[in-house]
Amino acid sequence: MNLIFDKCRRGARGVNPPPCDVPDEPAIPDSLRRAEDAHLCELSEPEIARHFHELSTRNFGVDSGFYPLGSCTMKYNAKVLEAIARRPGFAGLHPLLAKVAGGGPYAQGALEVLASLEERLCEITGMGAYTLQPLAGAHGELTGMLLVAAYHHARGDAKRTEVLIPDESHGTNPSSAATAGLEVVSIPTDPSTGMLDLAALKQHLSERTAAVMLTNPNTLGIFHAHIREVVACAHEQGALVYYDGANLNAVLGRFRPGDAGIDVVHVNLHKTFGTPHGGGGPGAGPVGVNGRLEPFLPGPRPVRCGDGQIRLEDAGGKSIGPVAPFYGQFGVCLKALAYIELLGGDGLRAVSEAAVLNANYLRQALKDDYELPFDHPCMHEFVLSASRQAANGVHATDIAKGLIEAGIHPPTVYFPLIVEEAMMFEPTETENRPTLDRFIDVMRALARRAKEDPGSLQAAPRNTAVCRPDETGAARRPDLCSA
Amino acid sequence: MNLIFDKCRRGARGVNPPPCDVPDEPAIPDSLRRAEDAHLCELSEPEIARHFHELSTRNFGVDSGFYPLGSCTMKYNAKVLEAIARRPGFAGLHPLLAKVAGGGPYAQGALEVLASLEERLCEITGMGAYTLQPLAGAHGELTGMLLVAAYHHARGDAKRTEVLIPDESHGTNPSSAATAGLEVVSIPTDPSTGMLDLAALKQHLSERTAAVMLTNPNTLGIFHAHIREVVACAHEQGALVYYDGANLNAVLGRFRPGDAGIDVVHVNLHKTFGTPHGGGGPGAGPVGVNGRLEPFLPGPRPVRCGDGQIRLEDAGGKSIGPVAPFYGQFGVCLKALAYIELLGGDGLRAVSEAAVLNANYLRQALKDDYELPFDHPCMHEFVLSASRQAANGVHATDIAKGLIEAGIHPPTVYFPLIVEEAMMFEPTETENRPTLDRFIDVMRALARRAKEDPGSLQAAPRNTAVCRPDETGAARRPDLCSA
Amino acid sequence: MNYIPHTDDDRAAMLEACGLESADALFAAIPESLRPASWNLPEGKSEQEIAGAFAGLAAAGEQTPPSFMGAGYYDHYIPAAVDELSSRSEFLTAYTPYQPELSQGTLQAIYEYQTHICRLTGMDAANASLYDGGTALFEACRIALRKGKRNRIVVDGGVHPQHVRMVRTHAERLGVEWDVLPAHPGPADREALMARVDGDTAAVVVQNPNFYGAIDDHSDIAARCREHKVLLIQSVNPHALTLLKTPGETGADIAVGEGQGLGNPLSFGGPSLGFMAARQKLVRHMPGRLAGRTTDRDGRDCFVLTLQAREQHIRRRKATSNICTNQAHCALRAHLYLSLLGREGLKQTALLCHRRARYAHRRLTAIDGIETVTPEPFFHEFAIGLPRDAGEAVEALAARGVIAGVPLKLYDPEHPRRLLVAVTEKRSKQDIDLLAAHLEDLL
Amino acid sequence: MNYIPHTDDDRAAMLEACGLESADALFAAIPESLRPASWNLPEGKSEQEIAGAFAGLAAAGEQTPPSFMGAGYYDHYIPAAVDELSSRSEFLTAYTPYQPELSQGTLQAIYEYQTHICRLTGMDAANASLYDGGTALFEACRIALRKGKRNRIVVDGGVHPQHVRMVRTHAERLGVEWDVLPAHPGPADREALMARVDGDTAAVVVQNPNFYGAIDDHSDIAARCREHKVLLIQSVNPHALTLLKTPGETGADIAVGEGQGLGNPLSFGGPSLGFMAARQKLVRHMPGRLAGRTTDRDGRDCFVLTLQAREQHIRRRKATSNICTNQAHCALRAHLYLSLLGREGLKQTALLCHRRARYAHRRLTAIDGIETVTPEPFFHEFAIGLPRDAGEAVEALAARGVIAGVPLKLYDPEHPRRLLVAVTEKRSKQDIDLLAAHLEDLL
Repeated sequence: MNLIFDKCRRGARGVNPPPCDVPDEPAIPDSLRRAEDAHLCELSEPEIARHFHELSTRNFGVDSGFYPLGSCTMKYNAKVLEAIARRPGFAGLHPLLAKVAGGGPYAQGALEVLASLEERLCEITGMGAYTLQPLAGAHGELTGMLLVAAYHHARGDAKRTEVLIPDESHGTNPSSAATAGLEVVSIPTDPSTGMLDLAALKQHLSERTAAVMLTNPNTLGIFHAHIREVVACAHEQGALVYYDGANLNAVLGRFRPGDAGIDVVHVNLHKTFGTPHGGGGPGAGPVGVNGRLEPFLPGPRPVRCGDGQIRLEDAGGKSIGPVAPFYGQFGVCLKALAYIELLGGDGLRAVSEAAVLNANYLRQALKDDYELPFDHPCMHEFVLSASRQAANGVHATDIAKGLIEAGIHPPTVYFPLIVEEAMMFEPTETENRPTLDRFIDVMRALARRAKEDPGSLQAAPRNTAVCRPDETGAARRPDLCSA
Repeated sequence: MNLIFDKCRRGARGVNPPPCDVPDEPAIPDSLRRAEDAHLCELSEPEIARHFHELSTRNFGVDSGFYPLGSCTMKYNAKVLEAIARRPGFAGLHPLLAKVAGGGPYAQGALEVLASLEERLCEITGMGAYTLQPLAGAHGELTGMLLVAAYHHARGDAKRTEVLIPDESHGTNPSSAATAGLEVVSIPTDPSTGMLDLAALKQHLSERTAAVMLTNPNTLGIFHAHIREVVACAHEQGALVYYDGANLNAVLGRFRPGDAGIDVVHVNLHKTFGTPHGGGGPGAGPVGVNGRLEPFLPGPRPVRCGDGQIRLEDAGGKSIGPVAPFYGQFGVCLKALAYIELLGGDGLRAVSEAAVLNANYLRQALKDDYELPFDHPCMHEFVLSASRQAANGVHATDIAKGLIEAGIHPPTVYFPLIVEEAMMFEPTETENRPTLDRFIDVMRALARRAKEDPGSLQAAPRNTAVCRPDETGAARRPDLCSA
Repeated sequence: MNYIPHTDDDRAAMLEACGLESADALFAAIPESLRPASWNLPEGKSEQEIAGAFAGLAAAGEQTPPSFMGAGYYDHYIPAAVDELSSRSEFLTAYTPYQPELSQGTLQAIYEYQTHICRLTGMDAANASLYDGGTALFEACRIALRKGKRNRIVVDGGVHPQHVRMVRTHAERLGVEWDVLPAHPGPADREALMARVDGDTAAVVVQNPNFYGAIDDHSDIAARCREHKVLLIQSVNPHALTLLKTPGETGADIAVGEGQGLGNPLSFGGPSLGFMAARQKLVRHMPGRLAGRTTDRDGRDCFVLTLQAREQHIRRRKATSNICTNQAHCALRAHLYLSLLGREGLKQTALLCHRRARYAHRRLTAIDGIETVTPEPFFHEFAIGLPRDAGEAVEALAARGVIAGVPLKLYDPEHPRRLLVAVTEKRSKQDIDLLAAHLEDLL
Repeated sequence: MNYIPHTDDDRAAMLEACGLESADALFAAIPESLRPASWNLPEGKSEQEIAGAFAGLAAAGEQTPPSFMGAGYYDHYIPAAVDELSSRSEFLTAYTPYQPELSQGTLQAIYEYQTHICRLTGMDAANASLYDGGTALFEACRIALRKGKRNRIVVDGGVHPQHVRMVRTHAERLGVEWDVLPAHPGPADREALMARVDGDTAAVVVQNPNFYGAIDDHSDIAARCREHKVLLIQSVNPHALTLLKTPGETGADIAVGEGQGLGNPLSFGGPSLGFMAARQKLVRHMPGRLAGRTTDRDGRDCFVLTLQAREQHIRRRKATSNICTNQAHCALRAHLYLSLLGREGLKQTALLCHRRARYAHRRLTAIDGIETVTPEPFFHEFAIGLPRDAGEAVEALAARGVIAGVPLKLYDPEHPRRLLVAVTEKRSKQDIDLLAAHLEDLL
């Protein structure tokens, strides 16, 4: 479809501001003015509504159909959460109101949201304190790494600059460590268990190790049962352990990183707590720590006072400093808290139970048709390989496109990197059995088609508005802006 | 797609009420209870969201594309109107608050909306007073007929039971008159002008005539230039004149029925004032009258008092009685008033200007390819005939299905009844020129296809989820409810 | 101009294509003498100004204290998904589904709504909606008048008085002989009703729970009606239907009612939702739209508006009814609401309303001087007698932060001390206790 | 349970299919010893209860009086169509557009957003968004550090102090030599800045309008930077860009800024929107997502995420940035906002803000004892000096029904009497007059 700019007609008008009610004339000298008006859109509201309506019909969301994108936790986003976040008492609130005397009362409800969410996250993960500032999962990782570095630095242990990271981890883990100025050491996965290779870990732990960074269950959907040993080894060597909460949806009420002695955790509110992903954000990545790291947290943080009021307390001298302009992704935090309160303790446990049940149900049904690199019961997600199909010229991406043809969003493909032709499925707890059964039928049919008619899969999808864009060309001659 | 009931699974739960916080037990004897639970839907919220999402994708609204459905005024529905109507201070208001002392203050804003809308409608149509109670256009017609009958009755002129209605009128006109207990006399259209045949009208006017009921511009999109004469003839004979405001979008600021001496008017708020049609309602059909009919209006009506407050005044003894439970379709009235305030006097004039321009632009472009039964400049809509195409086996309905294939909503077909193979187009003022130009291209292509490949049009649409349902079978063995 | 896409260039080019010199020429058909005598309307405003002005008008309503007003219009909780899904523009901005290929969403939703109404009422067929409970009752009476060729209609004293007034307005010129029994809060007056059912009677109208909240079993009346080929029209409350004997079980011929409480906001009394369901034999007499299931040319299940031959665009003056635009979007909301709450949720909601109403009744009638008016069993609403004018009491309590209910003198001036109290699931025990405390204090 | 579709039967059948006896068996991989030490969370609640509880929390905020707070986060009017269209679930509930066949809506919207940002800033390429203005500035600095192999960054005293703090937090371990000039309200201190631009400098950071609202022309600084191959990073306000010399015209290399004011609500400070645009030569150094136009297999124009080789899921520790999830939905809202207001509407909005700010400045500085701090020309915000503590003044005025602005001691304790006043199109002349009257009365 045409770009919105191609639809513009000079002089067409959309929404106008009110008329001017003050006598003062503009007073910006020409020398400071732009030479000509910015060529922004020129269309009326009805035309714009049609344009964005049409764009929306070319998109696929959770309400559109099954979205088992591994490691992304594409669960149903409850409508009431949006209604809550739209309330003018939250949406219209200026963040600095909470910082001025006299403005504070208007912000008490919002501060209560922040304080309550911190408390709930502490209980859910077993950590001692949280900062809600980190603005996404990767930003949480970065914040966590800054905390780790600050901790060692404060202890005069500045040589600890290495972070040990399993090779199956999300790419953000090494990237976040590097962004924080730390060095990355990759630790292999034990091919027999799909878990972190403990021996290899021990071998790399040293007085240069700042932290071990892991995800549990990991990106293969396998729970590191030996996590206490991992923590013990790290701590013994003076290193900290970072827990990437990307897969927390698997273990709510079944495992808390704090109980295993983990030092730093980040939680992806948008994954675990039902807030919408928005086509790529905003997310939120609060970071929890145990007592020894608390002094390093960014500030300000909400504190409950004796009078029942909540005030903001500035960070102390050890703080790494702010990582966000204010208190984090407040709107996302608000929805996450409402979700937690809706479900309650039992509901959150039920979430993980259904998420893990759904994943195992699929895994069990598909393991005859696709290669299963690690044949253990999985947690909330699992990885298949299209290696058998690849032998016939049908790759993971072709299976993905075949799913698109069937109206289903594909799994994550070619990740984790350690599995050839990887396809990573995460059905989430909000999918019903008929949906899973239909998915199984489609996947089996695709496996048959890969054998019998590989060409047709290589040509898929045939029923979408576009088919297999030229990504190489796009990268070679980047066209990022319409002239 | 499956019915929602076919997706249900026994025991699945959606939204639950809060737990019970009172000690009292239910006290309904078994003899008064239903034998078994109603078999309502049993699904979770995520499943319901998917179902209704999918239903929505099988529907076409104004935001989906061009919708030139004649006589329906399918203009763009401004988003801000919905936001206003959703405000809890309006949406949450119990109607009886306005009727109790002490509750009134909470309803002042809502009463202001009603009072202001009455005032604006009076000015827009030149009438003396309005009732906002009528709940749709046809309900306005019925209310108007009841007013007419009550007027004559009160004057002891009870023999006036006939209503003269042009043969091109909407079917609701005769039907509403009949519902009110009046008799219908059909008046022919002058084939040379497309207007009401004045001679025929005069012939039928008598001491039995209660009213003449007409639409101006009429359903052919032609303005009755002789409306003053029509009114004069009717009044001379002691009859009243009713003006169906269905086509008011054509004449805003250019003609007011009140100025022509019209006695009763109804206005379709949902057509003229930009409120959404909702897939078939709610609409709203306020009725305006001149002074002599005002005592007969339903009550209560809002009245501005000296203190700036608005109170509800009950109807007097001549009133026909209430036609609605309260004050009409308040939510629709609210949106209509906001629309009027947004556009203002100049904006409303511009609406009609653009609506008429758009219609004439299309008419001009299409008149060589399709039969134009009345070749005069039109107002906001016009009627073509597919009679030339019909000679080749392609009927109005086939042209309609061809438009569907092209992603355009068809015109109204086979109406008005006086035009063979009628197709009635109303583009409205919110359509831009590129949309009209594309429509012209598509219509011309359909005319060519009707000549060159009539079979393909008889088979259209080929790209929709369903194609030409069996309407005869549906009516013969009505299936109105899933077992 | 707001919402008009044309630029000056567009306008000029289009006028030229039409062979016109100016925009005024578009209106050449309107004689000069008919140009408006006045056009005193304000200038247009920006969206920001209008949104602000209407926010101002809504502000007072947002301060409304907890309210026990009902009388047919109830403050039930509306799940967020009702708003969110029903407001998708494909539903909201569509017209009546005349073109089935582009309207399967609306059509299937109506068909499912009809099914939901049938299952709630225990009847065979339902229509796509009517304007409100009152006009639904009028249309039901018209069926009886048309069908039976009789012109007497008997109305029980428990039927909503405003509905009775509306029906009488609408039927003013139809030569109906009305026999409306005196208002009374308890179960229908059997003796009076039975005596009136005879060969001249077209229909008997009853309501359950009645206007005063009382629950009844009208089976005996239905039997008597059947005997005399009189139609029994029962007006019902949709939440109560999850608990009570249905019109189907009762033996009613037509069930009607006000469906606002099903996911539609109070909205100052409109839009609301009239529903109607009837026995199979009456299907072709039903007014309004009907969605029917059929198959398309390729044999696929699909939906259409059906039995249109009854309707005014075909039959004109001979149509069963003049109703055309109805309350389709309110029906969609009701269907969403029924789907979301579902079998168990709606019943539990009804039970909660009922239990809280019983609690309220016990608390209020324990106050000195307050008398029971509606006898048990009642559903979620009841009338009580105060020792003073109920309107004054409501006013005094409003000042203290609770809207106590509806003073019945609004409907029946002979009983100025009666107060009608409705309790939905949105009124907590705390709200009820507050009402009781303030009322006790006041009296 | 809320949002879990399984019935008991479903659960049993699925467990059986998995060969498991109980749901607990699903968690067999977690050793007993690792089971939670505590799980003190309340019971789940109904939607009605939660909606009510959060309505209660929001109530206080809904009473906020007219506010002149800004400091980078502005209360602009958001057209209803922004909410309505952006909240369509196809946009809202989608993931990052990894599968272009199912994501053309998001991808094209991002591409169009990038184009809008380029046209506003006069730069060649923009990315799909960053978290906020502060992190965008950090990422811009990283480009300079990586590109120039130099480690000194010079920051003008007009740059948002919180952004400076954030950048320093993030860059703590990157060995940057920071040279942050003292805060000052007027145009950049040429002499100081010019002196610091040399062969060791990676970047110079300036802001326009600066934190105090003052407008500047940084072309001379840009020229000096170019001479020494130093990158000029300019932080800008998107509304002001419709009026002011653009980063492109100025000669800046990277433009960044906070885009919250473009159709995103204040939302207590988040989510907000960081935007970044740069010269062509820097495209492959840009962090974050980029949507690019290409063609599909059938030659149709379409859109994909591109230059992913820079990103962490490919490059892991060598990625240009760790940013992954960004603020896509906020960018969509910004694009909608820019489209709806458009060329003329946004400029008129900016002019209205500017004119009202000038009026406010004139009114306030006419009050005895109030001094000008930000010199003219300013855009829509200015600092003034009060004769008393600004925090106390804000507190006293809040009690009178107006939030006077931001006391600058929050950022700069050395100036306790300074107040920063922002004026958007939502603050009418009447609001300004009210502020002036109360302030005059107070002082």
